Amino acid sequence: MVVGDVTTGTDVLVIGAGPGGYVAAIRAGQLDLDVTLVERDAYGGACLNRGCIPSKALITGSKLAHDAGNAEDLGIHANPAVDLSQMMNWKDDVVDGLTGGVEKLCKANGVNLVEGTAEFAGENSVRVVHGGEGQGSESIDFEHAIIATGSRPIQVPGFEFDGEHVISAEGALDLQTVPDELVVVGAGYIGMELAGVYARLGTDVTVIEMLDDVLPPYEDDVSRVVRKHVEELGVEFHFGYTAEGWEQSGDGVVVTATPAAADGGEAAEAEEQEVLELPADKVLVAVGRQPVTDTMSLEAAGIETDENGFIQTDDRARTEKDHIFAVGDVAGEPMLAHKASTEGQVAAEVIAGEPSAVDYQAMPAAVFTSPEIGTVGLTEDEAAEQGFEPVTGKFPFNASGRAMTANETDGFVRIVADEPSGFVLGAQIVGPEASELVAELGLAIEMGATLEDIASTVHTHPTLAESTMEAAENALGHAIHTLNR
Amino acid sequence: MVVGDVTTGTDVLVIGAGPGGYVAAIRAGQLDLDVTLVERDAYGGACLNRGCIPSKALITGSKLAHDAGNAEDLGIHANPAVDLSQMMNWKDDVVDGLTGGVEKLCKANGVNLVEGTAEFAGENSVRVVHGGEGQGSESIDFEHAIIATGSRPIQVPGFEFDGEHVISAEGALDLQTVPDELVVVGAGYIGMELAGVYARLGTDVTVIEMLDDVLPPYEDDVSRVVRKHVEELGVEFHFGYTAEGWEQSGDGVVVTATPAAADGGEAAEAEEQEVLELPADKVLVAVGRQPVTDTMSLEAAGIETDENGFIQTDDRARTEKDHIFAVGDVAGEPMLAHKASTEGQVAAEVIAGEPSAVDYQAMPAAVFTSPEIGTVGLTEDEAAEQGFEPVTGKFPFNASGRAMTANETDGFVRIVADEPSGFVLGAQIVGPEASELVAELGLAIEMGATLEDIASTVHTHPTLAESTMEAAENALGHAIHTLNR
Amino acid sequence: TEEVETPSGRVFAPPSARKLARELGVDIAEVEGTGPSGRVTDQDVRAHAEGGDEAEPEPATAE
Ligand SMILES: Cc1cc2nc3c(=O)[nH]c(=O)nc-3n(C[C@H](O)[C@H](O)[C@H](O)COP(=O)(O)OP(=O)(O)OC[C@H]3O[C@@H](n4cnc5c(N)ncnc54)[C@H](O)[C@@H]3O)c2cc1C
Ligand SMILES: Cc1cc2nc3c(=O)[nH]c(=O)nc-3n(C[C@H](O)[C@H](O)[C@H](O)COP(=O)(O)OP(=O)(O)OC[C@H]3O[C@@H](n4cnc5c(N)ncnc54)[C@H](O)[C@@H]3O)c2cc1C
Repeated sequence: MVVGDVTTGTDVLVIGAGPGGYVAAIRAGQLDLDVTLVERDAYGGACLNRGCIPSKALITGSKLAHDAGNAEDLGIHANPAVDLSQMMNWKDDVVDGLTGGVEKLCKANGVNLVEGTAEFAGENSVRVVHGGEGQGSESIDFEHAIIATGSRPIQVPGFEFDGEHVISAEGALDLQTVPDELVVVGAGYIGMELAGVYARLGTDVTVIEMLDDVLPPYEDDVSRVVRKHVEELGVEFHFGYTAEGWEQSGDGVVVTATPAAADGGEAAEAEEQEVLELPADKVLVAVGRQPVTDTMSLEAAGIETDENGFIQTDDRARTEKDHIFAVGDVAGEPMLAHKASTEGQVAAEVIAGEPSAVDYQAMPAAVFTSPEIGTVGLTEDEAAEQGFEPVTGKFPFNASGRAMTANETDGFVRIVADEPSGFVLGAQIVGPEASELVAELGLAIEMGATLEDIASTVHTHPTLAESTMEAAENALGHAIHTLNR
Repeated sequence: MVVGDVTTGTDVLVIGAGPGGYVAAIRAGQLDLDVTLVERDAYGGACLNRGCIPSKALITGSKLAHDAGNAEDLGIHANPAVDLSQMMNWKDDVVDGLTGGVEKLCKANGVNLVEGTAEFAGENSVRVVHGGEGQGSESIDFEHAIIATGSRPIQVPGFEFDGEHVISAEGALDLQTVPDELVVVGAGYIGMELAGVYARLGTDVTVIEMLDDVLPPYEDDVSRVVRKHVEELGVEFHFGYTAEGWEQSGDGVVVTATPAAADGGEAAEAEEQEVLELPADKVLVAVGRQPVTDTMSLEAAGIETDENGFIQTDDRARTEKDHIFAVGDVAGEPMLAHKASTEGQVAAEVIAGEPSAVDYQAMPAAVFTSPEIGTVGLTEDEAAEQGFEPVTGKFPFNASGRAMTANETDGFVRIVADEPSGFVLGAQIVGPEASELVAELGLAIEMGATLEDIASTVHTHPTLAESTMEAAENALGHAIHTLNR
Repeated sequence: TEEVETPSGRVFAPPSARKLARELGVDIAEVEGTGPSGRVTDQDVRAHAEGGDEAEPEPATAE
């Protein structure tokens, strides 16, 4: 059936159904706005289909297999065999369950769903181009638009993704057999999470990183804990090296890496200054993500991107055009799903006339390595830079009864507070369930809680969360289960 | 060497080195009080030696073995063999590490450690009776005393613990081989945690419970989730039955159980009204714990116990004698380690002249079944009884992306709040990491946070803690990932 | 600020404010809260202790 050109109208047009867009659309529906959500690919965006969710599923699976195979100390003798394609099927089921759920929730909240690519045709209309042949095209006039087109992986010159030899995270989340050898370019959080997955499944993983450490945004004592673990899994690192190119060799590849420019610093000195030739089955490139602004004829809406390619927004998630909003990865750092959802909610609420704003005190972040990292708010240095008089309190998990019984004792909880007022400003956690533990500290920061408040809150024994209380007590100089400095 | 009678003096005498006593002693030391801690058995008390810690270690071990052996869905094929005595060695190492740590922390904080049984000789002195022969005895005069003598398991008539056929939790935490069959008397939290441990290790477990459900203190929809799981592990329940007696049979036992009195209610009707004869290797009796008040000649201090055998205290942890304090299990329900430690800190601080009081708004509790339970504050019914206008919000873990990727989707987070004010009053969580998740809600309750505060706090994606935020949003009528009632 | 009656005399105040009240010898149940939904803050406790509680001035107590 050939459908001719149709024009419809909507109050709120949302472009992109990732955690920014679908949350905006659902909230708009809840607020009784007439809302249309256009998605060109898959409901749930990068996060549900090729990001947060599939990666966490494989982390669970690979960890269970690895832990069970390495628990002789605990009296557990097992030699688990992993059928990776079966694990991928399970992962796919999880993804399908969630993306199907997103579609249902959208419909239940009255969101009109349109499949296709939305391209601005002017400041108040888009054309939706359908992928399929002969489906005609559709024009939608809108009062308000929310751009939530997300991000895609950065391509390194010479390493175009071919899904075969050179893969992105998306490819790595869909391998059907465990590679013998894998080269990973980039030691950021995505690279480290996936290096961990395959190392636990038995792959020989080699990581090439231009800088001199893993997880550059984190403080040294945090990233060190993760690096130690990943190294213990047998992952080999080459810091201060740039991936230069690759060649096919048999079924696999050989990746060439050269010492990075002088600013590789320490690392460049420490390592032998030679060109590396690294053979592998595949090379995974995970050097970062860039905003997607080239799919929707942005210029037709009269919106420009900033020097980093992001769409700039104010604290109401508004672009330079008052009626057009942008949320999520396309609207700037940090490129995190919950940041996208938060902004999505704000955009919908502002359109509905509510007094909402993006005014969180602290944006938490997690890395699902083993052990995990969870951070929120300010580091000690950042607090000092902002003019606070920071005091910190720390509690190591090797003094935690719960961590010992969970057989995961590496890492610590650190709380950063302002000494004169006692207000909690930030926390850095590395260790078991760090991603969950950080929630209490996020609430503490938002509530304006003091160290005293956390220290006086009864925490269940035996839990990892007691470590948070102990860190607060340590900052106050009277921790029970650790010596106070 | 024979030591004669010696009399020494101390500011603060602490009797019992469990989580109540050792924490009181450490805090007293930190406050520069001259403090002496007397322990007759092992540092760390019931909790570290035969309670919280060893049980959680075995829960970790048995869960890892069981999960790895039941993960074909995830593509993991393993048939783990468990060497229980090796697992017990690991558990013992964990316990030794922690009890050794307690001893060190006491010393580092200037606490004088005395081994022996402290018996009051008057209102201001104790005699310490040493276990060993020819060690003489010691008298200690004190200004203040803190009684922290804890609790012991209740013995059921006809089921005297013999460590061989009839065992307590302590015995169950030290078996060297996995029993083929185990009868558990009592479906409280200790019985359920241990039934789970052995069921996961392959034991056929049968539970006899007088009442008509598991985990009586919990709401039905909470305990139901746990019961379903335990039943799926193959545990068989006989509700409305009383354990009557046992006989030896070969190396094992046969336990007789008879229908409980009419007030067994429903359960008594539902089950066949017959006498049960249950064969097993051993019978574990876990019907509750009772305060220890018979080891220290309490009457010599002029202190009486209440009708339940507890020592009554006020909100400063003071007994009827102003200079004598009581903390922990011996001072009343809830008999929980963190309640003991909280009271221990208060007692020490009050003695030091600080304005401390036992004034928490909410005492969290956790059950480490699979899935876990974590609760804090009021249930909906309790809130209504106290005159609030409760509103609840719920989020099921089967709608949580993190729970799905962790392959643990049973259970929910429920938040109870006061509708007019929005203040969070309580939470009931059953599901993965419930014991940890409850920490954020404990802080919320102490801080006087509202539903809006929790809903507006950015929670990391993908985490289980997002479910807390969604439950708050559900109570407010605008959850994103679940339909609002 | 809107006043909310809380049943069973329960006071909604963070632990730090409750502790401050004990330190200053203030019965926190008598302090009027100015925080959200009537939550009692540190400042409310201090104001009450100094008799500066505007809504309900306290007679200065002899030291
Ligand atoms: C491997 C990996 C792991 C990750 N793990 C985490 C994690 O644990 N936690 C976390 O917070 N974040 C994680 N992230 C980041 C997270 O995925 C993103 O921050 C998040 O997806 C951003 O959401 P978004 O809605 O802005 O964009 P996206 O999720 O990228 O969605 C954008 C959507 O817009 C659609 N689209 C684009 N252009 C158009 C158009 N013109 N018309 C119609 N549709 C269009 C796309 O098809 C896409 O579906 C991870 C990312 C990766 C790659
Ligand atoms: C199997 C099991 C699992 C449990 N799990 C949990 C859990 O997960 N979380 C939780 O919060 N609680 C748990 N509990 C309960 C917890 O162990 C107790 O609440 C806690 O130990 C109470 O601490 P306490 O200091 O009051 O007493 P105890 O820990 O009982 O310590 C009392 C100490 O006093 C000593 N003593 C007694 N009389 C004298 C005397 N006259 N002179 C000198 N010393 C004396 C004893 O030897 C003992 O060491 C569990 C209990 C059991 C049995």
